[in-house]
Amino acid sequence: MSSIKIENLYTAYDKADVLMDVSLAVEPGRITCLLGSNGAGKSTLIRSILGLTPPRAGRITVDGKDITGAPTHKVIGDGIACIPEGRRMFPKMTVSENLRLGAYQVRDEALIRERMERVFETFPRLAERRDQLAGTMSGGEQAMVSIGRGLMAGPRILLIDEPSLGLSPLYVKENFRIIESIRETGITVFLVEQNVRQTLAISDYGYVLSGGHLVAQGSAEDLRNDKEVYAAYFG
Amino acid sequence: MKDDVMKTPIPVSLPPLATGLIAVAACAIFGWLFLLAESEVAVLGLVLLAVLAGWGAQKTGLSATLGTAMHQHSGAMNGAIVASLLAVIALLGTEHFPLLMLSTMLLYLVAALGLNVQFGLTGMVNFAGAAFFGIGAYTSAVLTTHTAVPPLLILLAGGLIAALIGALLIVPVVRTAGHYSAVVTIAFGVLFKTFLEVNEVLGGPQGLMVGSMNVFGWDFNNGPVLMGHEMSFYVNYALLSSGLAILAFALTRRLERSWLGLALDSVRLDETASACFGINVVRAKVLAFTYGNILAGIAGALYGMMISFIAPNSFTFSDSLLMVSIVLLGGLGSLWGSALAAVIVVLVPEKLQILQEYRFLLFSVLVIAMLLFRPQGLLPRGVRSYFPGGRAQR
Amino acid sequence: MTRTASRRTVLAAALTAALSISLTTPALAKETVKLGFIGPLTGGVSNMGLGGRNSAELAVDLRNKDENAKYAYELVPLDDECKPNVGVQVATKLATNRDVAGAVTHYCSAVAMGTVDIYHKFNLPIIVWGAVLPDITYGNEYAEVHRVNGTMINQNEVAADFMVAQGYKSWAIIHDTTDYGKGHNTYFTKFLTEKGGKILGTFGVTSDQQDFTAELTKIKELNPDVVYFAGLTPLAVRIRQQMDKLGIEAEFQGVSGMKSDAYFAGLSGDLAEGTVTFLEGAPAAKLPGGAYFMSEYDKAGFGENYEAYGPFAFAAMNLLIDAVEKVGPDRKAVTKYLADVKDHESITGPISFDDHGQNTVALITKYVAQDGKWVVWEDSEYASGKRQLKHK
Amino acid sequence: MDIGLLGQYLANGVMLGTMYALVAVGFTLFFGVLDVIKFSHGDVLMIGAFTGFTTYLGIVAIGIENPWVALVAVLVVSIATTAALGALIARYLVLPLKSAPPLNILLITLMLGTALREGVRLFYPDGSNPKAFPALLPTASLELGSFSLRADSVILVSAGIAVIIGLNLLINRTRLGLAIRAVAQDEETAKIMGINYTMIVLVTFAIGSGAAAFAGIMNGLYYNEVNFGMGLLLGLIGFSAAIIGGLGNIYGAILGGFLFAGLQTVGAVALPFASAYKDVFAFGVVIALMAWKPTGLIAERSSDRV
Repeated sequence: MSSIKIENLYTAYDKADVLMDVSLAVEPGRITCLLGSNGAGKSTLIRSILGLTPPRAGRITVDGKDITGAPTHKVIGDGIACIPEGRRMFPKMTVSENLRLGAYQVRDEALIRERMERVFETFPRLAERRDQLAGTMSGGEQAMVSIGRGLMAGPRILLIDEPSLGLSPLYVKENFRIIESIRETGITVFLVEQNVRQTLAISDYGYVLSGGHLVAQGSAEDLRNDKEVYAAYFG
Repeated sequence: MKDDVMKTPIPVSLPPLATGLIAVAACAIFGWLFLLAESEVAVLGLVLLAVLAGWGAQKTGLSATLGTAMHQHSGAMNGAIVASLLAVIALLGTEHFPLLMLSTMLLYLVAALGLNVQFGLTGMVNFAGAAFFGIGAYTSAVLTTHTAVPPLLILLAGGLIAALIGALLIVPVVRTAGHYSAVVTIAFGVLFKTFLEVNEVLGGPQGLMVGSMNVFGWDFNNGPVLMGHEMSFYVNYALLSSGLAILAFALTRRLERSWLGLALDSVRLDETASACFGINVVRAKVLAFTYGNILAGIAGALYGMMISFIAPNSFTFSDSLLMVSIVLLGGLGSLWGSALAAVIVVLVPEKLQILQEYRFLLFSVLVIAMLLFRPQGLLPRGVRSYFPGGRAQR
Repeated sequence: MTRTASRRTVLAAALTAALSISLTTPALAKETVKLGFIGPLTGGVSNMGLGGRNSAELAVDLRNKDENAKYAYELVPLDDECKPNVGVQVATKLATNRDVAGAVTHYCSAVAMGTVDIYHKFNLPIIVWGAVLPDITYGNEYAEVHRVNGTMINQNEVAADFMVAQGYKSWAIIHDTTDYGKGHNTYFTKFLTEKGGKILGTFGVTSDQQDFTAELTKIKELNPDVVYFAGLTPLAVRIRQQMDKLGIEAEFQGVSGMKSDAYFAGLSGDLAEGTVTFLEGAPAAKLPGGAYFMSEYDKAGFGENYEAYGPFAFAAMNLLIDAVEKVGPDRKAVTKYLADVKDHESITGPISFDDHGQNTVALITKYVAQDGKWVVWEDSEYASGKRQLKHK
Repeated sequence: MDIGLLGQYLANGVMLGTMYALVAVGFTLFFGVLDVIKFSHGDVLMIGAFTGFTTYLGIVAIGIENPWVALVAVLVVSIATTAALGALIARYLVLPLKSAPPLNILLITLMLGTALREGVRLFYPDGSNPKAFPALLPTASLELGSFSLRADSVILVSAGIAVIIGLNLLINRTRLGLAIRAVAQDEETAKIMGINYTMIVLVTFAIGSGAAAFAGIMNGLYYNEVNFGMGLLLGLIGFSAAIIGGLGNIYGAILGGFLFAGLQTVGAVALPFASAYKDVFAFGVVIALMAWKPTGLIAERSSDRV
């Protein structure tokens, strides 16, 4: 069981701070969500954790180990995986190659094969299309590949960035169901979303980010019922 | 050769205009000294001084003040720059060689301004700058020797022919982008030089004589007599090159700040989006490509007359690269940057003559260092500003 | 300190930005006279330029060591990159420097063609040390322009004569498309046709070309007795090498531009053996001054070979210094002195200038490659009949 | 023209095409992973050839005569040195300029090419003159009428094609190749997959430069001559070949290389005008091809790299 702890994080692009004094904790074995509108700094937070945009100040620890500003491949090596915003397929690679890349740091070929089979069990559609180029698939199918790819690494912590973006309601629902099931396998989930209702429905704890500041937090249930927060941020 | 190459710390309390004028004067004096510098000690000292001054100007905020001066008092500043250019020419007066270098620099600047519209504004690469320059020079060689076309018209003809031959490339250049169009122009550059060498009609590898510039019976190859003193005949060329450079500069600035410039900028940034806004991308590209080639052709035509002898060897791929380096070193799209870089690219290898065979090694190392330390160019282009009527300010 | 050493110092100084370098020679009572040298010090033909520069430098250094010399001489070496526009620049620089009394200039003909006007305009007496195009001296009436080496006319006339006399009938010509290669092609074709030789094909190649198999395959089909190449050593090496690759058995004949030791250094095995080439001037080694030049050049420890035209640069510089010694560092006087040069002894044979400043005693020496050296034809085992040139 | 000669032209063209393709593949690799054109590629090739030549001199100096031993030593030392040089270039000149305008990388590598060339010319003993590269391969030849085929040419072409196939397998069949392709298609997502981006870029540059060294040695063994300027035109042609084939595509590079060789051969022998026009012809066709297929013969689709 693993956790992420973020303390007093500041992150900037060029000279403008995007995240200001953000502190939060992702508790082990649970789904923690981060809500906020477009431009609130949600993706920047993910990028900071992953080391894609190293923070200017503050501290990020995973199970007590400081990973602040570590290069991305080291962070991934610490048992974190990410399902990036917009799915980000490798368009000129087949579905299997995309999945294979999800387990890039895994050296055990048998283990990789085993995990791939599990992904194909979860998403039978992908099994049929394993040799199709990812770039030629529909948005929903790509979302499956993306989630499957995230699971291939066998992560302890999974960061999921806006899984519902640009998907039809049917797929969104399906995705949330799968995310919920991921928790059941013991993986800690940090879910970043704009879709408040459905996110809070599956989360255990939530944070609200606005303009780079953390403005509210609480158990999912509390947030669901907090009229003020609702009115102010999710109007 | 202005703005940034500043020296002497000036109390920040001076108003921007005064600072700016002093800076221009200091640059003029510096330029004059540098053109005259002969010994390795003097050259090295001046280079160090310029580097220190540039660094100091950044540190003390002087360059910002200069920016303000250019911004708020553009009329006065531009006037001062033109005046100091003329002053330098007058001061050099009888010094043939420095005047020749100054004129060369100015003509390279004209060509580089053209390339800047292609590269910096529109984002079209052109690695055949020297070829278009050469087309201009060959045009003036043919026209001065075989016809009686007035030389001033020949300059225009040089630009026109460069544009016409450039038109052959328009289809591939407009259709391709990035590295693909780089290869089109590189191929053209190599083809042009090889063609000239193989072909006998245009003098072959031997080259051609070029007649001199002549304006209304005033032969440029005779030194003008000023108050009883005979000046170098290169004064003529320096003056005409200055005029050409100022004209090209003003025109390019005007273009940059017009709606057209905005259109070119948007084509560079995103062709698809520009097309959505109703910008005719093809027309914008054709225009920028042609404009650049015309400037290169005109500059080449005058250069040919000044040098008076041209051969294919003078217009090789590596000469095109020199022009590209001017644009990139100065900063893409930055006109003053091109001016500063023209000084460096034309003058520094010449001043390195004291190093004889080692000079290109050192020059290339210098350029590498400059690119590493100032990747955006020496004087990066500021955020574009559009002013109706194209007047001033930055 | 030798010039080479001082150049290195300058480089080091520039790199470390140390300002305190002393280039001043120990105080001499003599007046210092500056003499120019221009040649290609960078780029593809820089080996020639550097060889010429070193030789000119040697002439100056040797004279400075001479107690009896009236003046102290200082060399002003400049790089023309083998480009006419750069040549015009540096020629202007040199010619407008009033301290320069005269100069030894240019290896590349196109550059020399572009600069002669400048020398005339500024009255700088110059002696061309390597460019071979006839028009440089014959295309104008400039008193300032002289040349110690012969033109490509002389060379090719001798070459055509000699080769026809060896019994060859048919030729294939490869020339590079520079002025040098094209010029040689023109004159050789002219003389050869006059003397009854047959040219089966002419191929122009660019001066940086690597692969000649296409041209050579065609030549193989034409099956000539001789492959004539007009161009410089690097290309000559490649062509000779690739002739062997394709199994072409023809004799290989070259021009002055490939009479360089680099020809042997560049060719493996005995491929070079039997190649013939021609060079203006007497063979340096055979003249008393020539042996002296060679040993002094070795002693000076230059990094580069003096190459085919180094001796001319040396001879030209010596002639120029002699002129200054005689009439003083005055350009007009030097020009006048040079106009009357007759039978002036030099390491390349006697120098006599005609009305156009062209050295008329354009002696042409024939060379053949024998055991990894260029041997004067008359001294070779080929001439004595011990070895045979290639006959199909 | 008889069949023998035709065969000869074909053999020449294949040889030339293989060399061009090897250079073009390097361009394509660099462009693939980093979207950059490394213009010093031709001069890196020259460095590879000179390193090989120097190694040979060293081998001879310590008294080893066996040509095969010498050949292996030459290849190993030169490829290793050049690969390291390629990685250094990527690390210190290319990666730092990633955020600058892409043309700057082109300029900085061009300048580096000049520096390398000038460096060899000035500091290698007698560097301004050509050097005789040893013939380490058997030179037995097969004569069929006017067609002569030498063993060394056959070995060289086979080795060159083997290297190209090997590179292709490396890219398409190995874990490293997977990572290279991932970086080429989407740098950031590749990082998220846990790929060490910098390492992959350096390795790719090392591979491409190693291939250039191989081409340089091949050039030396075939022409038996190396010189400081050999990389300039080869680089230019390799670049053009990579472009006409379609950048970022190994098959495109191969196609482009052979096409360019074909154009030159045709230009030199089969056209009615003087052979000196062959480069005018070849580059003219390149321009026409670009007008017809603006993204190369094997077009680069949306993000079709490597």
